[in-house]
Amino acid sequence: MADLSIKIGHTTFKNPIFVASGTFGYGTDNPELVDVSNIGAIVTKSITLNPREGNPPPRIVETPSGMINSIGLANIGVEKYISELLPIYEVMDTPIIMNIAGSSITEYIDVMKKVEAVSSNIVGYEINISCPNVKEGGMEFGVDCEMTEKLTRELRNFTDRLLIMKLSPNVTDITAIAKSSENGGADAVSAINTVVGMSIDHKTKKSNIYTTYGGLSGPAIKPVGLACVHKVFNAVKIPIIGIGGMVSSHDVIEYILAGSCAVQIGTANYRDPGIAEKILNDLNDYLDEQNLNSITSLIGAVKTYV
Amino acid sequence: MADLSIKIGHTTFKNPIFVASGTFGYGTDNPELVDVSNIGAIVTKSITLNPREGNPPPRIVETPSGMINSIGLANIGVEKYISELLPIYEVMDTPIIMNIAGSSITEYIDVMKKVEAVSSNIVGYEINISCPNVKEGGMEFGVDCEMTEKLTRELRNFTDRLLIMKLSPNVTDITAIAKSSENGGADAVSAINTVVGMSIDHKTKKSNIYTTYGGLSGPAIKPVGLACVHKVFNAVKIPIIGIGGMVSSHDVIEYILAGSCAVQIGTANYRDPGIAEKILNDLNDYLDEQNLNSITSLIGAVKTYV
Amino acid sequence: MKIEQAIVLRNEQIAHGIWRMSLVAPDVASAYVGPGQFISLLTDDSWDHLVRRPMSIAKINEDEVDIIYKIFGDVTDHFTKKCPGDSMNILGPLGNVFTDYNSEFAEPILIGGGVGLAPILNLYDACEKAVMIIGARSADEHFLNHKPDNSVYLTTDDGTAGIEGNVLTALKNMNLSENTILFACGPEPMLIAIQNYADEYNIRAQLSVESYMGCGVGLCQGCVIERQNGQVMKHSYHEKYSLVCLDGPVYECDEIIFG
Amino acid sequence: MKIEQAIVLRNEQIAHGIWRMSLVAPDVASAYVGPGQFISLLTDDSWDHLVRRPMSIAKINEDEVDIIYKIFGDVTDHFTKKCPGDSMNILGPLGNVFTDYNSEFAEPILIGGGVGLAPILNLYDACEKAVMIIGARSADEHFLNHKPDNSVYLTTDDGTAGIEGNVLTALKNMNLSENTILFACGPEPMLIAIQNYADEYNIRAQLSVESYMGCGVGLCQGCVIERQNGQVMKHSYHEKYSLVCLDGPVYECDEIIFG
Ligand SMILES: Cc1cc2nc3c(=O)[nH]c(=O)nc-3n(C[C@H](O)[C@H](O)[C@H](O)COP(=O)(O)OP(=O)(O)OC[C@H]3O[C@@H](n4cnc5c(N)ncnc54)[C@H](O)[C@@H]3O)c2cc1C
Ligand SMILES: Cc1cc2nc3c(=O)[nH]c(=O)nc-3n(C[C@H](O)[C@H](O)[C@H](O)COP(=O)(O)OP(=O)(O)OC[C@H]3O[C@@H](n4cnc5c(N)ncnc54)[C@H](O)[C@@H]3O)c2cc1C
Ligand SMILES: Cc1cc2nc3c(=O)[nH]c(=O)nc-3n(C[C@H](O)[C@H](O)[C@H](O)COP(=O)(O)O)c2cc1C
Ligand SMILES: Cc1cc2nc3c(=O)[nH]c(=O)nc-3n(C[C@H](O)[C@H](O)[C@H](O)COP(=O)(O)O)c2cc1C
Ligand code: FES
Ligand code: FES
Repeated sequence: MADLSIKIGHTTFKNPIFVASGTFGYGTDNPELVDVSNIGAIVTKSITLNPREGNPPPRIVETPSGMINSIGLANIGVEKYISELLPIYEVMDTPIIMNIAGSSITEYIDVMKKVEAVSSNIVGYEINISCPNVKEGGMEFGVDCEMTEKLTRELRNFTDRLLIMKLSPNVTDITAIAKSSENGGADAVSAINTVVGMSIDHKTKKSNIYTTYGGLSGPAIKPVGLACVHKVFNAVKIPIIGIGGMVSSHDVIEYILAGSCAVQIGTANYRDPGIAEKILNDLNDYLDEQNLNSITSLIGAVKTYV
Repeated sequence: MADLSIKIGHTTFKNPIFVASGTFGYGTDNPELVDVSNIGAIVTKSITLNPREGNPPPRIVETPSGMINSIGLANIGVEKYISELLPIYEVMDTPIIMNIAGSSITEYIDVMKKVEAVSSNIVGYEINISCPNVKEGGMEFGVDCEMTEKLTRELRNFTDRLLIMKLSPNVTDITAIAKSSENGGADAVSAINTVVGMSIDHKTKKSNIYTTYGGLSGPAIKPVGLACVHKVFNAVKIPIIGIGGMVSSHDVIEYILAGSCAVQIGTANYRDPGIAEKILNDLNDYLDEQNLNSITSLIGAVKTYV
Repeated sequence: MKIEQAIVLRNEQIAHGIWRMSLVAPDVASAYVGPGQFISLLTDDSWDHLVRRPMSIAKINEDEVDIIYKIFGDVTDHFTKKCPGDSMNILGPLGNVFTDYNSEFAEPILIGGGVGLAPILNLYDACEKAVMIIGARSADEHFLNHKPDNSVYLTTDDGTAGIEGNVLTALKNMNLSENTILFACGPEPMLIAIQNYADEYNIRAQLSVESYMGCGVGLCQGCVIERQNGQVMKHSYHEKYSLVCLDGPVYECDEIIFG
Repeated sequence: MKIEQAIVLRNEQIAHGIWRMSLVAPDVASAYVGPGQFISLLTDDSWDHLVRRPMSIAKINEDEVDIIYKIFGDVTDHFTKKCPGDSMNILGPLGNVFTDYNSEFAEPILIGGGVGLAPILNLYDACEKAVMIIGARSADEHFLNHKPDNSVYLTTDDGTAGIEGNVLTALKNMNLSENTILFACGPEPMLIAIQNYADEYNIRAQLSVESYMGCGVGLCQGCVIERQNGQVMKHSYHEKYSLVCLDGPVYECDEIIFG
């Protein structure tokens, strides 16, 4: 059996199959359908300084091979995260990456400081600078190189744990934001967050999403995610965590070939909360068939023509 | 029967169903499967100053609910367009919109000047500033407001026919480019061109596209196109021609509700070169059922919550 | 909660645009708790329609699970193509249940509108005694018979079967007591009317509501409905909203606010 | 060129991973020109797989069109699920044809590798006389019999049927004359080997090639193959490339360059 472990910064994960923020709750539900201890890491739903009620419904709609969501960063807030969830994570076998969202540099810092102030076993932070559904989603950071670099640098001061910047595809040049994250001291970047989209009901003539625009996810965006990962891979030296439309081990292999050292399964969890485990098993079989000891040799190994 | 005619600038079209550049050749083929005289307008394949061989294969690959292409603006060049095609267009019933691509402002101008210098019945120009597959695809214009405005203004000097700027979704803010087009004097904008994407064959580990990145089209990008059209509709006063992933009259109605006054059918033509005609008939039936005399009242009429 | 490749046993049109499908689904059936619960289905392996479609359980019989569905769009249209022996990927049982329908003194009135009758039929089977009102636009959408003697009342908007009018028309003609409990499922306007009626006459009512669901299991936070009366927060991340997939689909009528 | 809802008449596995489907398609059949042409298919209305799949015509019999296909990925896998009576949306006939196989003195040798045998079988039916070589990896991928006396030769890489080796092994053992014309379809490495062989021995050869097709009708410019010998430009927009869907799939072997 292949060694599926991977290293990001100074943190080692038992395997590269993570679940994406917002698609697996806080990682404490669904015990029946999945053995979470098999998952490489759980990235928890974005946490903000204060609890957020999120956007009014409708929040979700299906689109061709995808879906749009506009949850609006509904979350329990950092205080409850600390008091209710950190103790549970303490006794869980799965590494937890805490995703943080904010509307100002101070807010991101405040959340992180509160968590750093208490003892916990979370392995790192993913910084959401790319939520397209709310004003406070950090998108003003995600589209601006200077802001991204500044935010990264500030946060770096407050933690020695993994610091991962989560990039938006809704920019002219994602590599610029990736470089700013690297310059600011991030250990890794993750890409991509959702693509801005809209859906209309031709019968009722109504928007299918309360906030008009929402975030497109699912297989429809796999080509976009692959392109982003491959471009970023050629632009920065830090590891990349690939995200976007993966539903099978084949998709995961494509993301690794494009340059990901780990991946996050998102929307696919909604169909089958146990899918990450299945993908992991299939990836294992694949490596065995290919006589590979690890995925390392596959990272960024896509053969391009030019 | 409803009056399907629409007006863009001072040009009236018999109906709003056009076919998109690059997906219907030069409009002179496929007589068997489609009666082109029923189509609102044919936007012809991008023409450059010199003939272009295009990119080496593989040029096309399917993706979930979409496809990626990297044809690389293969085209016969403006001289042949003038000598071989304009005479045919003279005797065709369908309005022709000539799509022009270039790598410098001078090149766009040269192509337009050559066409303006001869007599022809083409109704206007669509300016491709958004081809993601070739260096010379005009993307440096399509992502830059000043360049877009300058290019539009220059071209405006050389023609009284319709001048339509074709926008790219691969930018941080499509409304800015739309406004630049409007300021430069464009009669309309069309949106969207393809979304940058990548595809990898997990079996061979090879890129499925010669140029690594290509343009994603088809139903997968419909939500992206709708969001772009709706945003641009709220940003400019000139008409918008919607493009992206339409395969049925329902999709067309959605694009009209989002703010399009006409639409272009692209990838769907590859499945069925007669699809534009079928969509047109269905649109007609829809208007009759809804007791509408024209589509005018539907343009931008989507009911949003906020 | 299980994911299972269920096998289609029967799949037939039972009224105009309305179908009934029986599935052999031992895992899901054995985890079933009671009327009100639903399952969430895929037609096939394709990711074209990636979101599951929630459907109320209309009947459970040993390892058989029945749904009653209306052709609404692409996926329900695909459902009609399924033949006995075909498989369907289902997730369930999901959601909470109707309560107190068999408690002492309870006088349950069951109200179903459109395909909202699926969970109502299931509940009817579980009730020791009950009055049932089923509404539709016209006779061809009904597959039950109007039997006032058996306390089964049909209504049609056009009067082609049963009582002319809607379910409220029928309800208003009934004698209600303080032990009456309404159990209703159907289109939102009907539920709102019942909510108002129950409020006005101070009757208890349990409503089974619909909401667009991304996952059905609490992961996406997509299926929210607004709460009222400061009910305790359960699964949603904030007290303003409740998750229909976990806290619902059945609510006391004063627990929620329709959008 | 027609688009037609063809009806499946038969759909059976004929060898390991290889299926044959017979379609009733009167429109397409009546527009058929000759061996070498292909059709392009959809499995259903879903836009999940939006690009049609090209398949060579393996046989035409009145209004019946046969294809022989290998399970390659999702769509060909879906093909296997089709039952008699189901419909398939097909576009065709497309492409050009093999030529001169029945001209005076011609001594055709037909070579098919893998599912490349589909157009070769069709051509074989049309030939007044011909030698045919069919190659596969092993016996279980063959559905014909090795009959040297009838000039039908099989090859297998592993020697489990017919001649051990590949189609080139068989070809090299044949007596070729200046009237020999090779007609070949199969995997690219096989076609390249035949191209080289024909070049070396100065034999005429017609190759049916594959290319990823977006439309099959000249609209997308996706299916290009590089030309050689300055052949006139036909449908592609530039003389460097040829469109396999219109100018091909059959080329004289000195017309094209494999990538
Ligand atoms: C708890 C619950 C129980 C239900 N029980 C039944 C039932 O017993 N019988 C029945 O016919 N219908 C039931 N529905 C509604 C059913 O889910 C929709 O009719 C079905 O999803 C339509 O799918 P479609 O692809 O055919 O239509 P589409 O074209 O996808 O959509 C038509 C409408 O269906 C609804 N819908 C689509 N997807 C979802 C989704 N994932 N979640 C919720 N709603 C959706 C939306 O309102 C949409 O506008 C129930 C819904 C819920 C939430
Ligand atoms: C002119 C022509 C004739 C053909 N005749 C036959 C035949 O008689 N029998 C047969 O089994 N196969 C034939 N093929 C190949 C056949 O088209 C592919 O095997 C089929 O498309 C695979 O589809 P899939 O979804 O199962 O596999 P996928 O998973 O989509 O792809 C597997 C491989 O199939 C090929 N392919 C996929 N889509 C296309 C497309 N639109 N155009 C061309 N190639 C594609 C690609 O090489 C791809 O890598 C022919 C191809 C061409 C161009
Ligand atoms: C319903 C939903 C909620 C999401 N919430 C968050 C979130 O809170 N924070 C975040 O960083 N990303 C969030 N995402 C984005 C995902 O983590 C992921 O980046 C995206 O969905 C693309 O991956 P996928 O195509 O596999 O779903 C959310 C996605 C969905 C569909
Ligand atoms: C194969 C292919 C070639 C294209 N060529 C051009 C082109 O030459 N010029 C151009 O402006 N757009 C070109 N496009 C973009 C289309 O005109 C259209 O903007 C895009 O495909 C989105 O619409 P769709 O999803 O309906 O295809 C091309 C698209 C495809 C798929
Ligand atoms: S449907 Fe996903 S949380 Fe309820
Ligand atoms: S397949 Fe589209 S041009 Fe040949």
